This record gives sequence, C-alpha cells and structure tokens, in this order.
Amino acid sequence: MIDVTAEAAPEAAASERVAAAADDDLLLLRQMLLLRAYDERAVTLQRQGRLSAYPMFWGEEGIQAGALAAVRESDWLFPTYRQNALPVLRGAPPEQVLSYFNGDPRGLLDPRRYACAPQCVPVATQIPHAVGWAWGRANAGSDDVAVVFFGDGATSEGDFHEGVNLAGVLRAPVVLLCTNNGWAISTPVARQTAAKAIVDKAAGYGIVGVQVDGFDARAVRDVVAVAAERARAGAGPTLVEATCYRIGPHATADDPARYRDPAVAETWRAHEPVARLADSLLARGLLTEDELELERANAHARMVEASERLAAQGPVDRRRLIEHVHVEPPPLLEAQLGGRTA
Amino acid sequence: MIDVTAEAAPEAAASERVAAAADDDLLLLRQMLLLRAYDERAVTLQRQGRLSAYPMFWGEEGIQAGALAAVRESDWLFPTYRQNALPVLRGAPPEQVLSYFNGDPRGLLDPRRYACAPQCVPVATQIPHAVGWAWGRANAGSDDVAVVFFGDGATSEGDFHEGVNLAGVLRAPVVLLCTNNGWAISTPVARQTAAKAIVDKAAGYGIVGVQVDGFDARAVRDVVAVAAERARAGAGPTLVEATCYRIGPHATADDPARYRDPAVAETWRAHEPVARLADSLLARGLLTEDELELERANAHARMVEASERLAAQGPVDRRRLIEHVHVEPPPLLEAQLGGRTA
Amino acid sequence: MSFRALERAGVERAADTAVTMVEALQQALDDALERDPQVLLLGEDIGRNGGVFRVTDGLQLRHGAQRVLDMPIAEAGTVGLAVGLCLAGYRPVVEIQFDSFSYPALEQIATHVARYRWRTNGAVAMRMVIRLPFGGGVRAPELHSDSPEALFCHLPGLRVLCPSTPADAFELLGWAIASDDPVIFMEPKRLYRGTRMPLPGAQPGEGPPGARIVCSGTDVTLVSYGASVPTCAAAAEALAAEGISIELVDLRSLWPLDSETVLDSVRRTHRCLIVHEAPQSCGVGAELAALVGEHALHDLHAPPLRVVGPDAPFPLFALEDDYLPSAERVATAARRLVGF
Amino acid sequence: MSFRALERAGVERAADTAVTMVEALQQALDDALERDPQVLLLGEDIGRNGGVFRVTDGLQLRHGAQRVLDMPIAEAGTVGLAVGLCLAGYRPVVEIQFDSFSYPALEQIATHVARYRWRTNGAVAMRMVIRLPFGGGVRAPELHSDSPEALFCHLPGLRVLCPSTPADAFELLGWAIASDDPVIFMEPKRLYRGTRMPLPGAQPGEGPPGARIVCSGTDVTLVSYGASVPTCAAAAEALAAEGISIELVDLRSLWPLDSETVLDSVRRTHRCLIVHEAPQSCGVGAELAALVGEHALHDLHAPPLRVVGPDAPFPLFALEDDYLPSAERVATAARRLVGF
Ligand SMILES: Cc1ncc(C[n+]2csc(CCOP(=O)(O)OP(=O)(O)O)c2C)c(N)n1
Ligand SMILES: Cc1ncc(C[n+]2csc(CCOP(=O)(O)OP(=O)(O)O)c2C)c(N)n1
Ligand SMILES: [Mg+2]
Ligand SMILES: [Mg+2]
Repeated sequence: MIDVTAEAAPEAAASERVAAAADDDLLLLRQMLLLRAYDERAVTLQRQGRLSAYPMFWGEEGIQAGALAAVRESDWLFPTYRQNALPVLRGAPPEQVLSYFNGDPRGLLDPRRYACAPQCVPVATQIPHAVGWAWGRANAGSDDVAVVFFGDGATSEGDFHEGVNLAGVLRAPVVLLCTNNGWAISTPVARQTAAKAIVDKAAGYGIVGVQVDGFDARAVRDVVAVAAERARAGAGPTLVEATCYRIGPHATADDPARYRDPAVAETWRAHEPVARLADSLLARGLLTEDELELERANAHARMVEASERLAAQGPVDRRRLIEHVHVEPPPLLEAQLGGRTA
Repeated sequence: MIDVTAEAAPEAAASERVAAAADDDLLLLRQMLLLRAYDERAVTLQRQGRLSAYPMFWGEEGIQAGALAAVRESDWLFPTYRQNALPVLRGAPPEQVLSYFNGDPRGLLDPRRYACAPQCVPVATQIPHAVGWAWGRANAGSDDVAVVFFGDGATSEGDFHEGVNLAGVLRAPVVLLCTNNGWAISTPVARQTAAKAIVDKAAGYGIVGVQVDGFDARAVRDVVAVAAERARAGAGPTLVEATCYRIGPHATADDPARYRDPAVAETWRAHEPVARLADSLLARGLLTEDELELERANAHARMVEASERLAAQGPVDRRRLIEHVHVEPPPLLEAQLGGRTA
Repeated sequence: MSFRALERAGVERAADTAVTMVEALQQALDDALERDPQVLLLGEDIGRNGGVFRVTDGLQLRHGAQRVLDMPIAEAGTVGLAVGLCLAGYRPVVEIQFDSFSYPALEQIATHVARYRWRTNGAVAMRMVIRLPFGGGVRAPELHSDSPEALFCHLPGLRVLCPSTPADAFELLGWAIASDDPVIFMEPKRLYRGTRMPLPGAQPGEGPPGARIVCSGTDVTLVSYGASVPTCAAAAEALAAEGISIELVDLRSLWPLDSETVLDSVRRTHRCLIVHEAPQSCGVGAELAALVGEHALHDLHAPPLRVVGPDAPFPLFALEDDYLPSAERVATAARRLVGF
Repeated sequence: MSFRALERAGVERAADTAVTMVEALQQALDDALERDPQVLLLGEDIGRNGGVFRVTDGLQLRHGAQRVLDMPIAEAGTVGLAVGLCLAGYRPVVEIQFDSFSYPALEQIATHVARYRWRTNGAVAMRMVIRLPFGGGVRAPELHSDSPEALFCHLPGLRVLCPSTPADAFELLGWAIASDDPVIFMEPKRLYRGTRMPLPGAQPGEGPPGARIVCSGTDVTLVSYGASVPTCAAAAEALAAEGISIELVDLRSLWPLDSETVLDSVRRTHRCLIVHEAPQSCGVGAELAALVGEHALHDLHAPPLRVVGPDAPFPLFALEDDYLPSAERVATAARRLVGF
C-alpha cells in the first residue's frame, strides 16, 4: 500500500506535497495498526497466563504514533508503562518488549538503541529526566529534542511540577506531552486537579501550552511537530495536552465497572483513533478496504510470530540478580549471590 | 495613641467607619513596629553572639502584620523561619521565640496556644499541612481558615505544587500567601521560574490568584481579608502574591554582596512598609511624630526586656533529648540516654 | 465485602469466621471508622475502587466520601495533608499504593510525621498510620516489590509494625490507629490472601505490640517478620523432621524491637538466625544481629546469621524466587548453625 | 578562593600548602571540571554565592554558568535532571545544601539513580555524585544536622563515601567523580574548616576506596567515619595514656564496607567499638557489629559495642553536645571492653 517512490511521480510541487502528506498518513496508520495489534496481542497473552499484569493503551495509538511521526529518529522519547510499545515503532522486537511483562530482564532495552528511555513506573519521575537530557544535548550543540509522555494523573505529582518548571527555567528543548485520558486508575481527572484544563498549567511555568484532540492522530502529529520545531529552534518547551478517554481498564487487573459506568466508556469507542484515521483515508480514496485488511493482517501476523519467539525464550540466569547494579559486582554481592553475608 | 472607645464618639455611621479604619491602621502600625523592634533586636543579639544564625525579615513586616490583621484569632497561621515572630504578634513572649535561635527547645511553642504552626524549615513542606488543617476544620463544621506563608523560592518545590493542587481539589479554606521578595538566598526569582508572575500559577490549580504590593501593609490586609472571607464562605483557596524585595541578607550568615549589587538593594529601602504606613498616618493627621516616637520606644523597650529574660534562661535538661519523641520514651530511648544500646 | 456483609448483622463477630489478611485489615479499618469519628482514610483509589488490593472495599460507601478520601497521585502532598489533619485533631490512616511509592513522601515522613510531637514539646501528636503494602513474591511489576521498612526504623520518631497473620493484622492495625504515636504499618502483600483464620475480639491490645513466639524450640532461635514468617515456619517443620528444634519469633514490631523476647530465646537456644526479604546492609537483621552480639555474646554457640535479601534491587519477577529467602536457604543456614 | 588563586599559577600543587576540607573539595571539583568537559555541577546557590559552605566558590566564574548551574529549590527535580544528564553522557555532581534536604530527592535516588544501570542491563551508567554536607556540631538550625547515610547504604545500587580529612576529601571526591557508579558523597560539615593538611597528588586513586587505619593498636579496634574520627582519635590518645592501645579504623566507604580491614583488625585486638553520630537502629554501626559477630565471633573477647546517636531526632543545638558521641563516652566504652 505504501510505496513512496511509486507515488513520487512528476507532478506539480503542490500535488507532490499532497501526495507526500498522504504517504505520511498511511505510514502513520501503519504504525497505529502495529500498536493496536501489539496491544491486543498482549492482552490475549496476559489472559492466557503468558504475561503478568499488562497496561493496555487501546485508544491511545494516535497520540503515541502521532508524536513519534512528528520527530526525528535521534530525538529521545521518555515513555511511561502506557507507552511501552514505543520502541517497537522504532524497530525493537515486540517479544523483547513484551517479555518485560513477564518479569524478564531481557525485556529491558538499551535506551541508546531506540533513542527511548525505559518505560517509567513511578508516576511523573521521568519528566525531569527528559528535561535534563534535552538541556544536556542542546548544551552539547545538538538540535535533538526530547518528547516526554505522562498522564493526567501525573500532573498531581511534585516531580511533574519540578520537571516542567526546570524546563521553563532552562528553556530545555522538550515536548511535554500529557495524555489526558480522563482517568488515573479509578480517579477521574476532576479529582486530580481543579484546573479547567491541564494546559492551563503552562502559564505558571512561563511556557507555551496547546491542547489537541488525542483521538486525532494527524492533529497530534502536527501539534507535536510544531512544538518539536520550536524546541529545536531554541524557543523552549511546550506543554501539549492530548485529550482522549481511557476506553479500556487501567491494566489487566483493573475492573472499571467498580468505579465508572461501562456504558459511558462504550460511547467513547466510536472516537477511537485507528478507525478514525483509516476511515478518513478510505474516504479520501487514499486507501482501499483490501489494503487496509492486508495491513491489519500483516501487523497481526508480526505479533503472532513475536508471541512464538516470546514462548521460546529460555530461563533467566540467576547471576542477573547482582549484575549491572554496579560497573562490576563488588565482592559483597558475589558473596550474597552465594548465600553469604560478606 | 490608640484608644478605640475615645474615638467612638456619637457621629455619623460613615465617619465611624472612617474612624474605625484609622484605628485599624494604627493597630497595624503598632504590630509592624513590634516586628521591626523584634527583628532589629534579634540581629543585634546575633551579632553579640547571643543567638546563632537568624533569618531577618526587615521590610516584610507589612505582609506579616497585614495578613494577621485580616484574620481572626482562631484562624491558624503556617509560617516559615522568615515569619518566626508571628506568635509574638499573638502574645507569645519574644524571648521564648528568640530562644529557638539559641537552639533551645523551650523556643518550641504550643501551636494551639497562638493558633500558629511551628516555623517550618524544609522549604514548602508546610503548605500541605495548612491545606489539611483547613479542610479538616471545615469538615468539622468550623469556619476558621488557614493562612500559609511561603517564599518565591518555595514555589519551585514539589510540595508547593502538591499542596496547592490539593487545596484546589478539596476547596480547602486556605489563603496561600507567597512573599515574593525576589530572592531565595542568592537565587533571583527569574532563575526560580520562567513564569511572568507567581500569581500566574493559580489558573493551573483552578483557583483564584491576586497580586498585591507587599510593601503596602494595608493593601495586603485588604487582599488577605477578601481571600479569607471567600475561604470562610466556602469559595475555596486564593493564591496571594505579595511582591516586595528582600532588602536585607537571607540570614545573618549570608553576604549578599557576593551575588547582587548592594546599591540596588539600597534603592528598595525607600519602599519599606513601616515608614510608609507611618508616613501615611502622619500625613493624614491620624498620628503625630511624638506618638510615633513613643510607640517606637515602647516596642524597643519591650524587646530590651525580652533580651534580658532571654539571658536569664537556665540550661536545658538533657532528658529533652528523648522526651516528646513518642507519647512516652520507649525503654530503648531511656537506655540510650544512659549511654546503652538496648 | 461479602465477609463484612455477613458481619453487619450481629454485634459480636462469629469467632469461627475465617478471614484473609485483606479482610482482617478491612475489618480493623471499618471498626476504627465506626468507633472514632476522628478516623479518616486517605489514599489513591481507595474509594469506589476499594484500593488496588481491595483493603478498603466498601468503606467509602459505608462511611462516606468525607471520611474515605480518594487522593490525587501525590504521596508527599497526601502525607503532608495528613499532618495538617492531625493538627486539626483527626486520626488519618494513609494508604500508600505500593512500597516504593512511599519514597516521594519520605521528606514529609522524616521531617514532619516523625518530629511534629517533638517539635511542639509534646503539644501536638501525630496520630497517623501510614499503611504500606510491601515485599515481593506476587509477580508484581518493577518497583512494586520493595521492602523499605529499615528506612523507617532508622528515621527517629516513628513506630514500625508488621503483621504476618490475619489475626495480627487486625490487632496491630487496631492498636496503630488508636496509638498517639505515628505508625508505619508494613503489610506483607504476599500474605494478603494466602491464609484464613478467625479474628480475635474487637478491642485492640493494651501496650505496644511485642514479638510473638510462633513455636517454641530449643536448638535455634529463628527471628523474622512479615512474609518471611511462613517461610521460616516451613523451614522449622522440615528441620523438626531432622531433629532440629526451632524457636520461631515473629517480631511484629520492627521499631522498637522487642529485644527482650529475642535475647531471652537466644540465651536458651544459643543460636540465632535472622530472616527477611529486605537487603542486608543496615537492615532490621543487622540491628538484631548487633543486639544479639552485644547482649548475648557469651551465650552464643555459633555466630548470629542472616538469611536476607542481597544488596541489589528487587529483580524483575522472573528471578524473584531466587531473591527471596526460601525455606531451603533458611534450613541450610540453621543446619550450619547447629553444626558449629 | 585565595588558596585556588595561589595554585592557579603552577601546574604542580605545592606539597606544603595546607588546606581545609572545604578547599580540598573545591580543588577536587576544580580539577574535575578542568579535566573532563562532561563534568557539571548542579545545586542551590552554588554559583556566584559559591554554595552555603563556599565549596564551589569561584568555580562558576572560572568554568562558566553552563557548567556550574544554580538550581531552583527543587531537590527531586535537580537529581532527576542529573539522571537525564547522565543519559546524555554527562557526569553531574549535585550539591544538596544540607543533609535533610536530601529527603525530597529520595525517590529519584532510590528508583532512578540507584537502578538506571540495572534497568538498562548496564547500557546506561549513572555517573553521578551527590554531595551531602551532613551531621551536627556546628550549632546549625533545626533539620540542618541529620546523618542519613544509612538510608543510602540500605538502598541498593549506590556507593556511599565519607572522608574525614582534607586529603581524603580530595582523593575520594576525585575518585567518586571519575567512578561509573553513582556515589553519595557524605561531607562531615563539622570538619569543613577545622584541620589543614597538604593535598596528595592530583590523580584519584585506582580501585574503590577502602578503610584507612588511622593508628595501629593492640587492645581495641575503634571503627568510625566522618566527624567522629577526630573524636575517636582524641579518645585513643587519652586511652594511650592509660595504657590502652587503640587501633583506629576510618571506614571512608560506608557502602560497600571494607569488612576485610575491620575483621582483620578485630581478629588481632579481639575487641570492637563502633562510633557514629547517626541513630543506632539499622545504622552503619549495626551492619558492622553484625558482620563482626558473624565473621569474628570466636575471636571476640568482649561484645562489639556501639557509641552512636540515640533513636531520637537530632536536637536543637543547645543539646547537641549531649547527642553527639564524645571522646569521653568513647573512652568509657573502650575501658568497658578491655575490662571484660
Ligand atoms: C509515585 C507513584 N504513585 C503511584 C503509582 C501507582 N500508579 C500506577 S499508574 C497510576 C495512575 C496514573 O494515571 P495517569 O498519570 O493518568 O496515567 P494513565 O495510567 O492514565 O496512563 C498510579 C496511581 C505509581 N506508579 N507511582
Ligand atoms: C527542602 C529545602 N531545601 C533547601 C533549603 C535551604 N534553604 C533555606 S531558605 C532557602 C531559600 C528560600 O527562599 P524563599 O522561598 O524565596 O523564601 P525567603 O528565604 O526569601 O523568605 C533555602 C534554599 C531548605 N530549607 N529546605
Ligand atoms: Mg490518565
Ligand atoms: Mg524569597
């Protein structure tokens, strides 16, 4: 379906731009279909008992793939558990990323390889990391930027505040991308803050704030692209609030029926970003039903293969208990691995 | 000089209000003169080696006395080290408060006695306390409010953020009073935040924000009074930014010449709030030079007496090492006081 | 919930209703909320969701959203808020969702919760309980399996409790809430649903809780707490079959330590083995071993040993069984002790 | 500043210029900034003000505001920023203004600084030093005299160093900055200006620093670190006059502990006394006493004793001399040990 060279026919510059934009959209859709296949597969694997707790992101594919499409390969990403598949969009083997949810240290990636920090578990703590990285790279003369992901719930934490404030003070080239999906586990955003919108927090840090429909992948891409280019040009950070709705549970162990009306969540399903982008491309004649089906099948097949490779992973070496904690395990740790105290 | 009954002559209601307002201003001035005498005395005592490090508040008397004048005796105050004399304005013996700077545990007050929390040392940590107290009292049916003091530097801390955000979510009856004196030790506020004003942070918490000239004691009083009445009426918290300038050093050990132009600080002296209020009262004919001199002398005399009582304090009982840590010192602490390990 | 529903009918608790630790904790919270209007619960997702472990299940419905408060994700702010609530006369019980998420609250805990009484010459008590599900063994995600209890034992001004049975959970939590000292209440999440037992009477015990002798023995004193207690009990059983008699002491209070009970036992068995999940260095086991060395040196027939976590981060769960003290490791160490 | 100005002229440091610990630390930072462009300093008031203790005096002027960064009052944010700087290849050195102000940064330290290398299978090192002026004895305000080192020894993934002389301060800080492991660098503020001594050569030592035998002796091994070392030295001198011979060991590394050196000494003296300011329970002294009990039990002629802080908050300074281990208390305990 996507063949950039074939599309780049000898036409007028304007129509070339249109064609290129269409290609971009098709690539974006492909990435979103991969995320969708990954996410659904992970939930299936979890149900089969082949993964432990898994935090699904069904409905947030547009924000994740949109943001990724807006930046360069060398721009670093700072995800949470919710954006756990970002490295897959940059070529990481899906089974490797999934094995993290199997408690397997081989699921821990080299951040430099995919320009992507480890998925961050303690809420909001990755924000100052992104700011530090971004300022540090700029200080070293690079024009790379950072994109840090966090949720609406994260905005209540001190580390959100300290990190964003530092970004403002240091004019760090960072895009602060808040996925406001309305929920933090069982807590609605209205219980998280009395602010009318997350983006209202930007002025308090002297930075620019933009709100965007998080179900509209192209809009997210465009907004993040502008923010990233501003950052690259030295104009400082931007707080982007991508609004959406957490259609699924918080994670596999969560039961949203305990705290919210399932019917309401259902109504949001109609807005989900994958179908929305696909429908738009279909309507514009840039994609056929058959092509879409093929793309879906490809993504699915990739995940089926990945699951097989996941199953084939051997046991973890016990030495990993003490390895990589320090440059070299001090004698004490070697002794402890042997069951001794010193 | 202040004789409320004498002034309350049989006149028209309007002029009674004017007279009452004048009395309020005179009382406010008296409190500020006491703060000034206390502060200058403390610096002298420190220079004489009779106190250890002392954080002076020269120039911030208007904010402190102004806020106090705006609230009821039962409204709780949550000060930092910089507002260490607040309990004195509510009747605490000055020598008792000063002895804290002598490292004397007798300088630790009973918060209930003066409706005033202990002066808080770790920056910004008192903010959630004020919010908790305020929400708790309101929840128990009281209409008391809390006033929490903090500096411009404190706004960079996570605890500022979490506390103010909680105040917004819980609509706690609290006045969040930021003394923006432009400096946090050697750090200018522009290095503290890129926000144009501290008050710009209010919208991010969905609360009201007001800026006021912190050198104008009456303005501070009026703004805090409105904020306190809003809180009392259940309309939630207000962030008040009282702008001023830290005319003195951060504390006795600090040497501002290392990091700022002493000439600039000198220009701010002309704005200092005690002379400003006194001059206005003199100009309006509500106060004579003689009366002012007498008031000043009284405050000074009170502090001289207090210094004498401070000098007379006996040694601290060694048992205080382990007392008041728990309801009753557990056997371990008794043993440790005796130099044993268990 | 269903358990509680059963109970609501009668005033007296049926002595033969066996409950899990989660249910026991819930009962203790429910009783406290019922008994004392100053008791409040605060935490993330503790309301309609009943907490991620369901300990507070149904309590908001029963006692109202003014007494069971869902908090924003702000651990420092929540503990700081609870300090203010104590100033206003309340007895807040804070639930921190998982062990590691106590770290952001450490400043509030160390500088305020632990020192406010001291800072006010005894005028204001911090009648606060901080509940902390902790430890590994439940295949939890990264940073959901830490054992930070030693940090709270080292910071002066707190009490640290840790039950290992539903009955103890009920009693100790009741005591903690009624206490006028701040209590860090360590809940071994691995034991949340494993065992069932009937609850003791509704009244919390009198004095501060001491250690409990789980089983008496003559050869080795095995000292432990929390989720390692059943591990030690299993080891004791295996060793009994070999003729090694274990006295198992469940500390229950980690600060202060009931050193009397431990020393008394060690003076009889002449051998001491300490077991916990937390890392070795400066852990609770270090303090215990030091106390035993200082106060029972001449009674010892063998060095006090520790079977504890290594000084390494709690692993991703594929390796957690290798990290956690196992009954086998405990038994091996005990055999070493008697072989001295 | 004046010291450094003297030095700027020549490449070789005059071996006979005696410096304070503050000057030694400044020199180590200056050298590191000079040597390695990846070294950055971060902290509150460290720029024009030179830090509240003047350790960074003149360094911003010399190396620029892009290398010596004044930070907003945000300890967690600053340490988090430094994590990001490590990701970008820098070697940040963070100054925390006083001991207790490390508490707000504890989450970043425990969950990121200490675990990032581990979390990335060794791909990303946290080449970070966190400098922490700590301890009492300088008549400082409340919460400016804590000794939290044991917290960092218990949290896995960090190294913890603590010098007690200007020369060691210089060497250990140089080593810490060059190390690829994160280091919590405890600076005993009481010793900042007390003694002067010449500095060793500019090169940091090779392997990780071990303990240092301050003076050899035969009757009691006295183990300490930081500001308690001179106290112990004074006690040793007093005891020598009574014919009691003390071997004084300065740990220098608190995690990992150089247990070899300590055990070797204890095996010779048969007696061990441990001294520090920090509270007793789960302190560094507990770990040491436990190790001595476990590995040298049969060499001991007396129980390992501790002269340490009580499990109480560091007092307002009127009582600090009663809180701190004194030479007299140390000597009394040593006499008790030889009297066993
Ligand atoms: C410091 C900390 N506190 C609590 C948690 C437990 N926790 C995990 S996810 C989560 C909710 C986060 O909500 P939000 O930031 O909106 O992100 P979302 O889950 O919606 O993607 C909570 C409370 C945590 N991981 N870290
Ligand atoms: C958590 C914490 N970090 C650092 C300090 C050291 N410190 C004491 S006062 C101060 C500056 C505070 O500035 P600001 O909030 O503006 O108040 P001001 O001193 O101007 O009244 C600092 C950094 C502290 N007390 N607490
Ligand atoms: Mg969310
Ligand atoms: Mg200020």
